[in-house]
Amino acid sequence: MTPVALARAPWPDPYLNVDDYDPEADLMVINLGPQHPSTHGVFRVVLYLDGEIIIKAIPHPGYLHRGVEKLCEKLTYAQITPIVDKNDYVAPMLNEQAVNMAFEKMLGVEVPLRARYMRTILAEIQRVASHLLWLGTFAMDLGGALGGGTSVFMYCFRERESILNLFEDLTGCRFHYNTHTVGGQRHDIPAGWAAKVHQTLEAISQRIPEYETMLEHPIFVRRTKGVGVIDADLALELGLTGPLLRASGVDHDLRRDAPYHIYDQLKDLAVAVESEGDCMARYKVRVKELRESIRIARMLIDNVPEGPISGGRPIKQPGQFKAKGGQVYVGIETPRGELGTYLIAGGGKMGDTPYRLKIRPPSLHALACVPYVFPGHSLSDAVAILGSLDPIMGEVDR
Amino acid sequence: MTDTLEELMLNPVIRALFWGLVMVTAVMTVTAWTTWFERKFAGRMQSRMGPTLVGPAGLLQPLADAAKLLQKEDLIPDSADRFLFNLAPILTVGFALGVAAVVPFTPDILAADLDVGVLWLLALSGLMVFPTWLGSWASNNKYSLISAMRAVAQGISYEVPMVLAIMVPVIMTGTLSLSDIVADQVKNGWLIYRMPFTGFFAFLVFFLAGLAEANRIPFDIPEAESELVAGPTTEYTGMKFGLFYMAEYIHTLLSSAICAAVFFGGWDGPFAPGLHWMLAKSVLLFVFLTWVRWSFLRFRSDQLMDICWKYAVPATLALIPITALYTVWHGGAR
Amino acid sequence: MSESENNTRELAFRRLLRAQFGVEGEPEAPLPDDGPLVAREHHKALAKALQAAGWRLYVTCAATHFPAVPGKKPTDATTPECFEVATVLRSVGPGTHVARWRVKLAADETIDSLVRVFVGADWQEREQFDLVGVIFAGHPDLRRLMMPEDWVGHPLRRDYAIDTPHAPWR
Amino acid sequence: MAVNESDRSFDHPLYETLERFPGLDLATTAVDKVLTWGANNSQWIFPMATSCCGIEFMAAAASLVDLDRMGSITRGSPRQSDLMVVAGTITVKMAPRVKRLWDQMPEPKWCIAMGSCAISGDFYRDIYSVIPGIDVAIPVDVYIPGCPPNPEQLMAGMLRLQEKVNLKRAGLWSPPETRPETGKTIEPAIKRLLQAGRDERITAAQLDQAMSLMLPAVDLPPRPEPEPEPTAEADAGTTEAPAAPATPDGGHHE
Repeated sequence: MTPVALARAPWPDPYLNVDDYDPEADLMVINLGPQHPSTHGVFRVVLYLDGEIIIKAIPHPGYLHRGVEKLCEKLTYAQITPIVDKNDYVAPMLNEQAVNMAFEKMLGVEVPLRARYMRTILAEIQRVASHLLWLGTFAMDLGGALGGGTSVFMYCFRERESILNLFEDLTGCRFHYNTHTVGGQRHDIPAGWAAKVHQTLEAISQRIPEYETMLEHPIFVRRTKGVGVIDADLALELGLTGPLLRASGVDHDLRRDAPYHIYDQLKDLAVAVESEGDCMARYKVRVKELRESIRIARMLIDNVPEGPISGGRPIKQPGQFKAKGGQVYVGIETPRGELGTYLIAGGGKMGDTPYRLKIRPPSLHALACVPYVFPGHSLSDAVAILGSLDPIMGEVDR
Repeated sequence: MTDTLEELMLNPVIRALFWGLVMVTAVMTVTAWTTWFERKFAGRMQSRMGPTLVGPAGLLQPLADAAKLLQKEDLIPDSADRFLFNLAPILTVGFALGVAAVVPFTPDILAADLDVGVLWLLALSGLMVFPTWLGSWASNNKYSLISAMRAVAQGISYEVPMVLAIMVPVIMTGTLSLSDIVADQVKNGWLIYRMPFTGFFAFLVFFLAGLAEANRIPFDIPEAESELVAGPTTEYTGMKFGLFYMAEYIHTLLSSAICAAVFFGGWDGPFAPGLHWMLAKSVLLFVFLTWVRWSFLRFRSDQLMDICWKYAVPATLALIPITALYTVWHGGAR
Repeated sequence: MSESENNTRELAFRRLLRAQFGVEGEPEAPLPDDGPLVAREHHKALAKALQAAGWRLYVTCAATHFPAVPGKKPTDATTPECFEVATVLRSVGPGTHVARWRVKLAADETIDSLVRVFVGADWQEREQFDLVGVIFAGHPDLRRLMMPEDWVGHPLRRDYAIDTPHAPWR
Repeated sequence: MAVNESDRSFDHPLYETLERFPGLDLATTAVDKVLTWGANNSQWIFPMATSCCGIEFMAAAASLVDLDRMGSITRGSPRQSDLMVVAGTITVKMAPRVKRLWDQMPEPKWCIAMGSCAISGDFYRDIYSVIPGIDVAIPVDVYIPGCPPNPEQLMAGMLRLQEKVNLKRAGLWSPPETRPETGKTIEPAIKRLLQAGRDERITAAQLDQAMSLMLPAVDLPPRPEPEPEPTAEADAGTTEAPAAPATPDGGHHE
């Protein structure tokens, strides 16, 4: 570990009193959201503009607060999986894995090897789908709904559809899969699925260079290079994880550093790190991860061992699992960073539902950096930065 | 009967009126189907279909859009300036169509053969920013206001390289009349490849400025949807929005027509009538514009200014003396 | 290598807790599975010490409400209402280690805010204040994060009915 | 709370003009046909995409299904939209904004509730912060079930909407469907919730709401005679300008 520099960098003050800013300045207050083409859902930022330069940003999340944590307190361990699907609706597989891993740790259920392989493969394919969606929407933020951005968006969605087809083959659902259970998987790999995975991922990996060609021209570079720089200290303090943290130059990936599933067997897992911390670096990290995830998924799909797919008894009734009580924290690496589950289980009579389930969404921390990063940028840059943070509001507000 | 018609057509007023009407109708009609074309083209680029269900191959889509826009409720925000709010869409289409008056399609099909056609053209495209600003400001919407500021900055800035760029053909041909510029090209070769090749660079700058004036990607900063919702037209409903929409397309179409006339020899070409050549060239340029639009991202407003003042203006400033010296050296404009 | 690093960190965490922050037990004995209980006064100092010692990534905090439980027999004393705030930090890089601890609060007690140590605590603490109603003393901007500003009550308290109506919308 | 759909009819001033001049009223039918055809085939969408269904809406607008085939494009401004697709859960915090955006859309306008969250709240129905279906706030024309519905289903829903528009314009409009499960509103979707100490007030409030939702079904009033409808001016008066938020918490949309 590098020595810790606790001296605070001169970050913009998020609690700036706008009256003290400049008495001469004619400030304009503008309201981005909650329903705006570029807020990726329902998110509201109040911007104080001096000309077109933002001097203060006040984010207001919570327009999609659906009380998932409260709902989970009322449901048994076996019933929660489909609920958390809807949190990070771009990567539902990872949500299911996060809560189920916490439950397994709490309940002491062992996951068989085949299920762990399947989870790794599903996680990686889901990461590809999620990053593709991000790439498309990011291009749309930069390029407008009536322009080149839309073209990239359409291409990305075309590829994403093929991944959704893969998942549909496996689970029967296009979107919210409900395929993980406590102790393993619900659906086994169908015959011929591996070949389809190879075919789909091969097609995608051939098209990634096309997107790069389409995006990496001078306009894109000028719009992203040096825009929205987050330095490593700020990123760590803010709790940024995943691609955002790695784009700021911190080599940290839970898949490698705190291996779960079968990631400990992947000795050659390459972690994409960039040092600039700007939108360009975040783009590069994600594109590298796209390639790496395709590689891992294709490597693993041929080596899935035979065996059972679920460790526990088959689930016959919702209240089947009884916890003894206790607290666990489990964090996994989703396309947006560390998705943590802090589970407080009740014992005895309250043993079949979580007493408190706190989900640690990576996007919440990503959005929390808005007051620190927006000031000093123009409105156009704000849209680009917001896009590069890849927030999913379902996850932020829960 | 024929004689009286011919006599009538000899009357300059009648003639101008007739061709003006034809031009307006033609441009409006073409514009309507230009939207269809653009949607189809974009669809094909993005591996989808574009309009298919309304009429054969979606050809009736523009009519459906028009019928829809006509029947929409006409909302005017309470805090808007009603008069200016209503005036802006009319002005914007008016100015855009005004440019059509001087576009020489053939030596005959020309609404007004002004001696100072180039000046008329520049004046009107300079005015184009005015209704945008008017409408945005009158809407009393902050997004519109920001887009108005951007539009004014962009429009006025790009007027400079546009004027300077079109000076190159003017110097080379020695006339301010658009039809004379084309006639000169018919005689001495198209400006795009004529020595000393300044025409080509002037074309690039003029084209760029045309893109910027028409608010097309990569320069559609005033109406950047991902930032400013719908830019100047955020508050406009129904046909008023339709007029803005139309004006943008008219402007784009006429920019490509003017480029075709000034740099690509207008109606000049073998085997086919002049009108065909002129239309073919315009359409090709328009396709190119569309292609650019659906493949590029958008600049930021300060970067846009950078391009204008740091590259386009110095470049054109250099082009003018080169062209002038060359022309004088070879005995003045031919 | 990462295993050993993890072990070193775990031992360092245990030693730190026992040496300075009053957690009972041998310096290097394992901590309880639920995470160590730390006194309220030590909360901020512990976070600072951990940050200096390499746990630089703020992960999360989770506040939990424990309502008053009446005794089994009428004569038994009622267990008073209380809160528990769990905080999770992480060290970065290979062999990352999770440091988590809990702080118990009585119903009327507040807990020190970590915003001045980790700016990432800002929204997490606002959220916990909003949903559970724990007050984080020293937070510069303790407003509701998820619910509308005029909302009454803290939804994630155990005694808050999940289907509370809210006119005129539900 | 439920919105009375008979308040929604809107006659374009064009018809008034046509009727005023003798002889021209003959053209009304033809004009009406053309306008109906236009309204049907150029539904510009305002995507109220809040959550998961929003992603499927994007998928519907993307290559595979391509809403543009039937002339539907998405617009960022409610002023230029004809169809609001409510895709996703609407919360108590968001509902006033949705209502406001709906009010800002010019007539004639339509609404599609896409996905079970927008229809009924789905399993978030009983949660303190989620409104049980968007039709407590705005009138819905077509419900598309699913969690989330496939893009193809959205396309099918848009075709259903075309049928409805045709019927409505032809005067064959039928009263709004009430939700089949309306009568069960007092019954929580999740049985376990019954175990908690249930407040009487909650039950009363939900019953109230259910009754108001059921009103059209229980006692269907005859369709009101066309009387002076709110015209453009009246609507413009009630609709506020969307922008120019005076304060940061002004609650404005864009």
